[in-house]
Amino acid sequence: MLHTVNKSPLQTNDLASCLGHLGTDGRLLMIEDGVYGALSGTEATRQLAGPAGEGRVYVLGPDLEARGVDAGTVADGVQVVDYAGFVQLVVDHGPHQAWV
Amino acid sequence: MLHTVNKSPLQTNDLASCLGHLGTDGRLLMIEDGVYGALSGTEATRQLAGPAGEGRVYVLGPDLEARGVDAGTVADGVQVVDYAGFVQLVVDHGPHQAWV
Amino acid sequence: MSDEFEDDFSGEIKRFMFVNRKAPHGTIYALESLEVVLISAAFDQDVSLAFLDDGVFQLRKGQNANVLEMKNFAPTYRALEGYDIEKLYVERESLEARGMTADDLVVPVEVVDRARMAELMADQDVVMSF
Amino acid sequence: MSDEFEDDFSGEIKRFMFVNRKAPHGTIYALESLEVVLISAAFDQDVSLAFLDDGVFQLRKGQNANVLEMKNFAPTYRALEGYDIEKLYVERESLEARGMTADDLVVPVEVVDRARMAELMADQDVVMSF
Amino acid sequence: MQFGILINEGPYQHQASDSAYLFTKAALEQGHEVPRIFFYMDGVNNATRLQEPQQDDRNIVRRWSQLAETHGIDLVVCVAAALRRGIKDEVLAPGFRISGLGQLVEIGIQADRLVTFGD
Amino acid sequence: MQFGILINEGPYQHQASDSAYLFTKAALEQGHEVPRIFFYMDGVNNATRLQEPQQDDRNIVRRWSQLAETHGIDLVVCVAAALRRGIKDEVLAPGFRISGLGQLVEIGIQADRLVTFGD
Repeated sequence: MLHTVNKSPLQTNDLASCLGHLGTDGRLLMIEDGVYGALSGTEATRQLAGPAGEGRVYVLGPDLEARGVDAGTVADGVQVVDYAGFVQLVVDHGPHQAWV
Repeated sequence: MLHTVNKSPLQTNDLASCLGHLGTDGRLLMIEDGVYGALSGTEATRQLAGPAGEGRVYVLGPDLEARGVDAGTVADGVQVVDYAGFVQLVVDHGPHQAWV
Repeated sequence: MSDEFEDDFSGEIKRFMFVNRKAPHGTIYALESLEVVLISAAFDQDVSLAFLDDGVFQLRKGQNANVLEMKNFAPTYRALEGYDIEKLYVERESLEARGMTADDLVVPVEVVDRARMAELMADQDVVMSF
Repeated sequence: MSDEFEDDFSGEIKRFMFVNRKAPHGTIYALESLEVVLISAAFDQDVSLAFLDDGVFQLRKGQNANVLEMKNFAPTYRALEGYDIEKLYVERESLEARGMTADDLVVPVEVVDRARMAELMADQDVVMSF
Repeated sequence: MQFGILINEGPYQHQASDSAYLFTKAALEQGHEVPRIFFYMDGVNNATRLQEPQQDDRNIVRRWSQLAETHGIDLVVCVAAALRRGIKDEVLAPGFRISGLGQLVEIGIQADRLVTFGD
Repeated sequence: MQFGILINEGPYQHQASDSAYLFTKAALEQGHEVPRIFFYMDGVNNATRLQEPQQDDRNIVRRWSQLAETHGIDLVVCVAAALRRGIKDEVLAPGFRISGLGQLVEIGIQADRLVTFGD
């Protein structure tokens, strides 16, 4: 299953709740204001570390760039994808669950 | 200053941030989904305890009733007001700041 | 509460889960989730509802949104059984964080822990999250 | 960016604070806050801006919302000085929680701690919170 | 006392406009004045006369129009926010008018209190 | 692969409808099909032809109409959500039609994936 989170982890509990339900095979893609979860050196970095280390955490590049977060500086293990990559994640790991 | 919080403290950090800026004289009124902050025995109860003990924390009764929270069971020190009470709080303690 | 009926729809059966994570009344999400659930009943799919985080407040007893001049839709959850929608899962950790138990809810539900909820989610064909 | 000008408005001077707590682009709040700030300049009030919580992201350098086909309004904060809007307060604790410092921001600001921010808020006549 | 009201969200989706209505009604009942309500961002969607809620639901737009008529409230819709959302004179409900953001700053200055409802 | 898209928020206020548009465009460019986009709750506000954004801003409604025309996408607006928000046939932009919630469940069944954008 592909989970998307679109809220900042500093403002809501959506990322934390999603991570609690990611299971052993789920993938997480952070989009919109959710991309702040990819900032390194924050509380979110620690929460994400496990699944990120397993290559199961992604962040949407255009949303990073819009917000001035350099794709080269995201937390360890978080993979940057574009919209085509977003589509491919839904194809490969669907169904999709939006943690709105 | 009268501060209002309209989000659940279990879903967002708005209540926590508001409490961090209440100062020594500010009043807090919880409205809409913010009224869940008045549930006793939750994490919010602990956060609110200081200003509630000083009589500076209020919750909007109609929003409690709509959500099935008995006004008699709210956390210690939290005062229940109706819309007329909301208006009076703005009169007595304005300006108003909405922690939207 | 339905806009239409499509009883004659036929096709494959999919596992549909409606995930409810928001408190009622502050936004329309909870009400509109319920509307889709009711419509889905006409399509003979394998429907389940999940309530977690603030979504558990949707099922809280004693709600009376009429005091806000708003629709009081909580009683409608009790009608789901009549539509053969009987899989209602509520997350234990979410209830506990809110000082609630299954006794505080308007309908009988299956209380599951977070790990089990994650398994149930992963087992769906279609997830609509509100 | 303004809809109208009211340079001839005269009256008492109030202390207006615009409180910005939301990240940019995910919602329109940040952009629309800036629109009101620019209009307020024409009214000769005592205007200040507060950035705290995710609001500090509004001032982050290097934003380029054009990649989303959206307006890139961050450079407009640099125009505020030309409107004599010079009181920009940014909360230190909010910056730190996001791994940021004043060097990461598009404009010079006054970094204040939470207690000072609370004092500044309490000292206003009108607060518009976005 | 004079209140200005700012509404930043549309009807039905968020409770903001319900809360603003109940607050305004209570303020008027207590003898206060509400000279102007300003509709900003999605708040402009409170102003369309085309809306037709279900029979058993509240009619949010009509409530505003009636309150404005009874109490002489100036219901102002932000022109830029309205244009980008398709709220124009041709769909405006009674009592609403479209104007600029200056009307918001002005009521902020003139009223004793500005009360904000949003998300 | 066939995608159904669900949009629950209106244009400009939230990024949801922008994200949905960019996702849909990318899916089509990769050779996938998007037979239907369903607009629910405030999402129905994406459908008004009266909207007129500023010159330097994107035109969200027109983008949908053009995408639908080029790729034969069925843009369905929920009737109950639309009625209570004043979205009616008389203000509908090209390519949109108003129908019931059954159209959402149907695309959920028929498509390989349902992708949701909301707040």
